[in-house]
Amino acid sequence: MIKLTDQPININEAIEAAQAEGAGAVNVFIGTVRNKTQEKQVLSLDFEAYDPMAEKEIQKIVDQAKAKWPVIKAVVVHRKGHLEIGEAAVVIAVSTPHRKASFQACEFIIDTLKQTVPIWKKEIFEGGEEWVSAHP
Amino acid sequence: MIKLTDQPININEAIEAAQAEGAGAVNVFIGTVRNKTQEKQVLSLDFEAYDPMAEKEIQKIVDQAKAKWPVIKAVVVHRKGHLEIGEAAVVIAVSTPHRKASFQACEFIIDTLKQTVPIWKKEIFEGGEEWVSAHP
Amino acid sequence: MELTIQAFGIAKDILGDRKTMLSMNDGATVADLLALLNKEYPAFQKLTSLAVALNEEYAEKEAVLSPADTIVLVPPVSGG
Amino acid sequence: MELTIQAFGIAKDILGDRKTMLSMNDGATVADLLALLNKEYPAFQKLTSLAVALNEEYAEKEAVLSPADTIVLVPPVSGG
Repeated sequence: MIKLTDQPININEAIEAAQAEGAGAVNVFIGTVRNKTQEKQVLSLDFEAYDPMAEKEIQKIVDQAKAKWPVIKAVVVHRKGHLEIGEAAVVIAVSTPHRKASFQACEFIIDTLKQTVPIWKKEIFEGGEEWVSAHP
Repeated sequence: MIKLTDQPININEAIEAAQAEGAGAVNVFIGTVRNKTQEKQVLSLDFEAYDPMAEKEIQKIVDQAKAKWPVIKAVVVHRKGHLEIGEAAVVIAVSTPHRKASFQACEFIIDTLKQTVPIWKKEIFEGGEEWVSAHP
Repeated sequence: MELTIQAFGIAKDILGDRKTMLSMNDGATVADLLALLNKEYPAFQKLTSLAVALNEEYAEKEAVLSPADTIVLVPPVSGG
Repeated sequence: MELTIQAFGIAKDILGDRKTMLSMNDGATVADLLALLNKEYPAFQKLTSLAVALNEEYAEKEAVLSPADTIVLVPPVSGG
């Protein structure tokens, strides 16, 4: 399951969608909005996504993960729109027969997602805002 | 939070207990009962725990994880008693400021738990049962 | 030819709009588009990177543009 | 001295009960207890390992036993 949503992510639903017969392990990664980046106080976040391409790129990452590890099911849900501090921006859940692969595949998916998927995060500060990673 | 319970594990509750201000990442590991071990069909499982020592040993592992990584909160819930196929035997949730440490600390906790915590798993097959890992 | 360029994130802020029309010679490539953008909108030169997607796939610099393509500017991504 | 030994998992199955009373000489160590168990219950020799916990902590082989201790046999663990 791959989903972009402007509603709060239902973590439980994502985990249940990753459960599978034959799975002995599920690894789940939840990325949440922090109240600080370096020294600045973040008030909230806006995520913008180029939806059709983002979904395709996520699917490519899941396919790569399935080629590398015995992934039974992989679920990737990414939030878009306006997020408050503490809300989940992304939830990834991966089931595998044994535990080591569940950690490796889940970490591969989040690491690669951050490099290739066309989603952009804008941090909103007191008196300003900034697209994350836009400038060196 | 460290808990041994003979009731089904509430995964959502475990994850919520690991959430924390300042956390940008939560990694969750769910170990579930598989329907197969090597070639044998597993019907169900029984977990036995030496409760007071198990809780102490889990606390030691959590303390070690906190010494190695910037863990904000760590939750370990282990089931005991009778489990059916597909039920969660263990749920570990770890929050950290950044994602890499959440994966590393969570994997360290489950790997070490399997080596040191006095909990024993008995697999029940058609016409037999066996304590896991008891014999070489 | 007239090309419609879509932009997201900071690229949208630099262009000032989600969609922008640009005139380019027939046979223009992704590299030509980036050169034009860097010249007309110098703020693009300050970005960590700028990729172009054609029809929902990352494009090579040598790819040739056509008015029929969905052309999207992809500034540094920061999902997750 | 009379010692009460608790056992879990396969160790309980081998002893046939959760708690077992054993007579040992004063000053007996964990190593002495394991030697006695291996002799009286040869099934222990077939285990991958057998540890002893004293008062809820893993004990060294040289640790001296006392009737006041909570003595627990810890066969190979398999949680998670």
